[in-house]
Amino acid sequence: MGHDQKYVDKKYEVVGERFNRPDGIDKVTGKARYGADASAPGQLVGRVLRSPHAHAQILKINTAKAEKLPGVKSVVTFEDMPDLTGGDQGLADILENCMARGRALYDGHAVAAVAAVDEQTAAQALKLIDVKYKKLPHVTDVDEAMLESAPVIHDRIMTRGVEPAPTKPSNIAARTQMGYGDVDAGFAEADVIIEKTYKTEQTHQGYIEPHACLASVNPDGTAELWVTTQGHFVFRNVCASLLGLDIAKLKVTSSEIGGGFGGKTHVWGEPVALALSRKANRPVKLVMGRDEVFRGTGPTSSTSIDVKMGAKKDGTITAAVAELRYQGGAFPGNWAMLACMTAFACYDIKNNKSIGWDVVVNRPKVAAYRAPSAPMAAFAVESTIDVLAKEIGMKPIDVRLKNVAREGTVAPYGPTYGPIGIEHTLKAVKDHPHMRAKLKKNQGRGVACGFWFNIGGQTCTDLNIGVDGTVNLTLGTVDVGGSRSSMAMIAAEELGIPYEQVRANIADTTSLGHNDMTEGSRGTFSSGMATVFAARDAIGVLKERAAKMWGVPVDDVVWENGQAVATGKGHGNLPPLSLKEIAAKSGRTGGPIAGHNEVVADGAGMGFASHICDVEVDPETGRSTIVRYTVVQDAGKAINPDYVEGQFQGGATQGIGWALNEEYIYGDDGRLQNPGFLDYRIPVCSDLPFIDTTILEVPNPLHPYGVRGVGETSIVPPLAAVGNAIANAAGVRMTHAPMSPPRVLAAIDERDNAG
Amino acid sequence: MRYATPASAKEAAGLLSKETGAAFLLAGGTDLLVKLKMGMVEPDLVVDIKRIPKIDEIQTSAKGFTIGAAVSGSVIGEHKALKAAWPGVVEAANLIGSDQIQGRATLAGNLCNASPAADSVPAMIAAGAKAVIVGPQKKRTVAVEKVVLGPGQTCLTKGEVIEAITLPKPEPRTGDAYLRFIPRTEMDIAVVGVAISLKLERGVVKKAKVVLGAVAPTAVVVAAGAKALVGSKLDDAALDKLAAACSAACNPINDKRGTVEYRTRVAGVLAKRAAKIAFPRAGGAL
Amino acid sequence: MSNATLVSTTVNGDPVQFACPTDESLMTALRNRVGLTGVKEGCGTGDCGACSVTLDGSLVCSCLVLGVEAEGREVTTVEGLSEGGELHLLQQKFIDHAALQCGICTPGFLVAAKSLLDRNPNPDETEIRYALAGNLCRCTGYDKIVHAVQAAAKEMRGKDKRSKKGR
Amino acid sequence: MNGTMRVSLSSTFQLTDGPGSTVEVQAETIAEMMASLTDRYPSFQQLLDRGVAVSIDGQIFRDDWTQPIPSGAEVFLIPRIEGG
Repeated sequence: MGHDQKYVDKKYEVVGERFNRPDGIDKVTGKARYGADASAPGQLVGRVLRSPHAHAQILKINTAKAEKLPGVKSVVTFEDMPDLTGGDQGLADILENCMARGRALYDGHAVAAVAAVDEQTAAQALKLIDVKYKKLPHVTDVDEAMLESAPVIHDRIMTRGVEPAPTKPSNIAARTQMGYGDVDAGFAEADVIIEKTYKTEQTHQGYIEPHACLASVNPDGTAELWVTTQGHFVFRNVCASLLGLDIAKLKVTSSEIGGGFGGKTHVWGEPVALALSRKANRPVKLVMGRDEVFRGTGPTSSTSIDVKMGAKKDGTITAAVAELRYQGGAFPGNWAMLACMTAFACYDIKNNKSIGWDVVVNRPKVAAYRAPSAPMAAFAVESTIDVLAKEIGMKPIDVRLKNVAREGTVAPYGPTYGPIGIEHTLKAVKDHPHMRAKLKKNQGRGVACGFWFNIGGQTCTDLNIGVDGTVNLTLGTVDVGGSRSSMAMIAAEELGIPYEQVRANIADTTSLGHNDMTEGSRGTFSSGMATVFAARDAIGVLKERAAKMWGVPVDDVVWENGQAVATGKGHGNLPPLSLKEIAAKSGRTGGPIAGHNEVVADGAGMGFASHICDVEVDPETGRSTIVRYTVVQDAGKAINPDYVEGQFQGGATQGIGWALNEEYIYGDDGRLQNPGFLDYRIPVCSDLPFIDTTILEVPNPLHPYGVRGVGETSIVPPLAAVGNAIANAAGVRMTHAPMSPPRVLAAIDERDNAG
Repeated sequence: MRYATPASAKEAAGLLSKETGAAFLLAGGTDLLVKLKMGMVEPDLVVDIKRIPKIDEIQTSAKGFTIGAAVSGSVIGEHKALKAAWPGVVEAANLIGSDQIQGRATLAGNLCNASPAADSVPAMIAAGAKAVIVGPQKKRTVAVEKVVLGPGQTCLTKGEVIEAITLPKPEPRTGDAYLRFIPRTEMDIAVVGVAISLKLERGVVKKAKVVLGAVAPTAVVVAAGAKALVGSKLDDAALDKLAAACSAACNPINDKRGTVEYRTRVAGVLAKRAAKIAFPRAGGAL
Repeated sequence: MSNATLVSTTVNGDPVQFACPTDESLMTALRNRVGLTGVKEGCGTGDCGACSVTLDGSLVCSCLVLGVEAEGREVTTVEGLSEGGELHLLQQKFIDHAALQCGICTPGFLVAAKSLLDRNPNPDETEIRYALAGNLCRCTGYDKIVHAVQAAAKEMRGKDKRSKKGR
Repeated sequence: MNGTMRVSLSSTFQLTDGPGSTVEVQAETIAEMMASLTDRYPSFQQLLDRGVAVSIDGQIFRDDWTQPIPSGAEVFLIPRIEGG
């Protein structure tokens, strides 16, 4: 705590304006280099062989024929990636997920890999690898996996968090419970109680750039990795641990990243590429095909959720209970726990309880996907609130406002909220012209709220001033959505110079201290904080140099509007020294001028949003069309509003895709039926209207500018906003997402047949 | 893989018939290259017909239209006379994929791929289209509805190549339409497709052809649906009968794109809507 | 192993020769043999549009074209949009309107948008949305992309009247 | 200042051989608090290994264990959050 409060009310010169991004020209001309765009002398093509079975014992892998094929330089299996994890189960899971060890745990699980001189040879070599499988019973559905009769995927999993501790393994990795108050007493007070069960299907982040890397390992253990990632420092540490490399000897460069949304926070093929390169002693480029991205990397959980809420006739919610069952794929995760933390976070409910069940199934290991776990819980809770509102005859928005969380509300996960913006977003929604716009036939409107945490984390930033006064800002947080422009703006703001005078770059892992992932909406929050402090550090040096140039005590120098000003008695007639003038003399006043900052950027704020959705439902086909959509979200402080709006719009669109059509479809054989963009249906341009946005700014007091992360919250409300709109358009309450045409038509038929 | 660019359909047929390995014809390539990428085919020979003179042209004559086997969807979409004569066929051709796919995809390719969900096939059948098939020895003309035998299977024998699709000159007071259902607005494969062609006499349906796609192993000509419309002015009773006939004619599968119930139900819904588009095109007053 | 064939073609106005296996896509040939990595692979099956180029003026997914098919044809990629050291107006508008976040889909969108405006200089919103439906973007929700294309179209129409700028 | 404070634990952190839902420890920083908890409840170390964040008066601290804990502060131990 203890940041400079005055910045909260500060007048800004640069921050808050819409500047163009520094990487724009490279990206519109095709010059920008992404994961698959690097090459190295003598590089090989890497390819991965994947399991065609949902669950199978691997009896034998014969690679002899592949190894003999001319042009093949290395073939690796788990034997080439020995377990060096030393009892760290989390790391061991990552290793096993990268390469199957004796068992294939899902359709698409890597079982072997080759590196060859070209694409054709590598493809041929994969066909020559002979794997003998013994199929095992599988389970892909979260509810089925919890049954006693389900095949147990890991003998080592004994449910955590239940008493007495189980003595038999199961697919239930953990039970989590959160909340406070007495829910039974709360329900006894209620005039109306609603109980519903929901299901959501598994979705993928769907970044357009497949995973890609270029790995090169030398015989002396030095290595380089060029990779599309949300966090190259974390990738470095994980890959070094898995491969037994020294952290300082593995140089990881983050390429431009073609979308991540959480899916590029985890290593998949990178350790395999390094193992292939080590064995071949040549650089190896490993690029996934789209089908591999769907089958072999981490989507989000599919879920099954029960919600029970009770309210008085005046709209007060007296009790709320959620039971949340989330599958984490073939390895245990904390996804249901996150759901417990977020389910009721928008509201002040005196008696609330969330129970989470983290479950393993024969599907790919779940990865974070934008506000991981929150959208599904919000779908269930926000849908139930609309049902409750209808039952007590109140407008849904008024029920939400009646129970909204505020500063001082105790969050369901324990702590008391500081200043938060959920009430502001709801009031802005209520006053928005969208809420009064006329609806046509078969159209309906829905509102829903959403919450996601922000996280901070380790951050390190350098700021170097050239002799011409231009500034290099060196960052370690990967720029996923335009953050370089925001960071350059912050540096310019602090230094008091034009935006164009600052150039922001992302450093490789040998050029800067450790930085955590760009995840949890932390990029602008934490690197922004480090940039502020690095700039202030540099200003200290600039003032010293100016003092030297003038020959006055440094205490008599202040920094104003990009220049040093002498303030002490008798210095009144000294003309100010600009940053450029001080920089030009730096060689003679003590050498290069730089600022630096290492910080654990803790104290991140909370992200809240409320969305309005108008949908038109074709009652004869069940097809839903989004006709209007508005996002209202608290950004704390929008550094570059263009990119804040972009996050709002992009998140809303991903949520809309999830609400309407996106889903993993598994066959009875446990194989993924739709590993491609043709049948995994993300929204296309013609599916959508313009997405209106309103940025609210309720400052986060623990950030120098009041910034809150904005990257994730916007995916949380859409499922329920769409579901509530469909309920009002077609008169059917959808409890299974995606609310695809067949599901909506079936619901309409069911209602009609019920009379 | 060898790659050949013959100068005539006959030469193409000769190359294909002589090939002992796996041979494939390449026109727009929108299906073949996907199969190549996914490792579903491993050709020894690919015969690219796009260098054959005039194979990328639409010829108009007194009898109707001859659409070369390499004419892309975007060329079809810009052909004013064809659009005026057979708007339903043009709509169907233009529904195949994005603008990018339209730059390559062809009617002949859509037919030869023999997918049950092909958009242009029901529309071509409803319009009475024929395929001009060139073999190493002889040429034959086959009605489009006889070309596809099952999923991925056609009546083409080894060495045979579709050189062109012909469409008759429409009779007076004829109108056609094609509608399909997809979950998104673009970029999907039809869950159900319905093509309807109507000929009117004094405002009443005299002749009709109703064809469904994506609800059976091949496109289905629904005679009962046509019968429901003949003699009507497209009143509600006739439309209901049409819908019932179409639903009854469905023999679909459950798959990732749709369920049996859904396809069956929506076939009837779309049939009504397609009829209502075709009717005014034939000069009828709704 | 496929036979390699020598292909002589024109890429972005320049004569180019490359040898590629007959079963290699034009996308891969452009990326790996011509060095034009602005052509992006998002799916390899024609579903995402990131590899969009024009082939003899026609918009195609280069992943659905064989490299050998380019013999004697003219190919234009995103690298060929700007001329004479100046950005194409569409490129400038994409930057000005923040119409890109990660930017991986941007080259394909630009090629497709230029193809649209070449055919139809005054498209309405729906026409723009359908013309760009073959290009997937996962970051922006398309909002700012459509705005950028509208702005470019408007300015190009104005410029066409005044000068020869705005190709 | 004696630095005695009450720490509330989210249920995920409640151990059979460990503290109940709240526990009193003497500490002036997060690090001292964690040390005190692991001293008293050895199995607490497993929980730390799985990831812990500390909420002090509603603000979440994931990493900086030098953070001082003011007297009278509301302190919660909650699971460490992953993001997208």
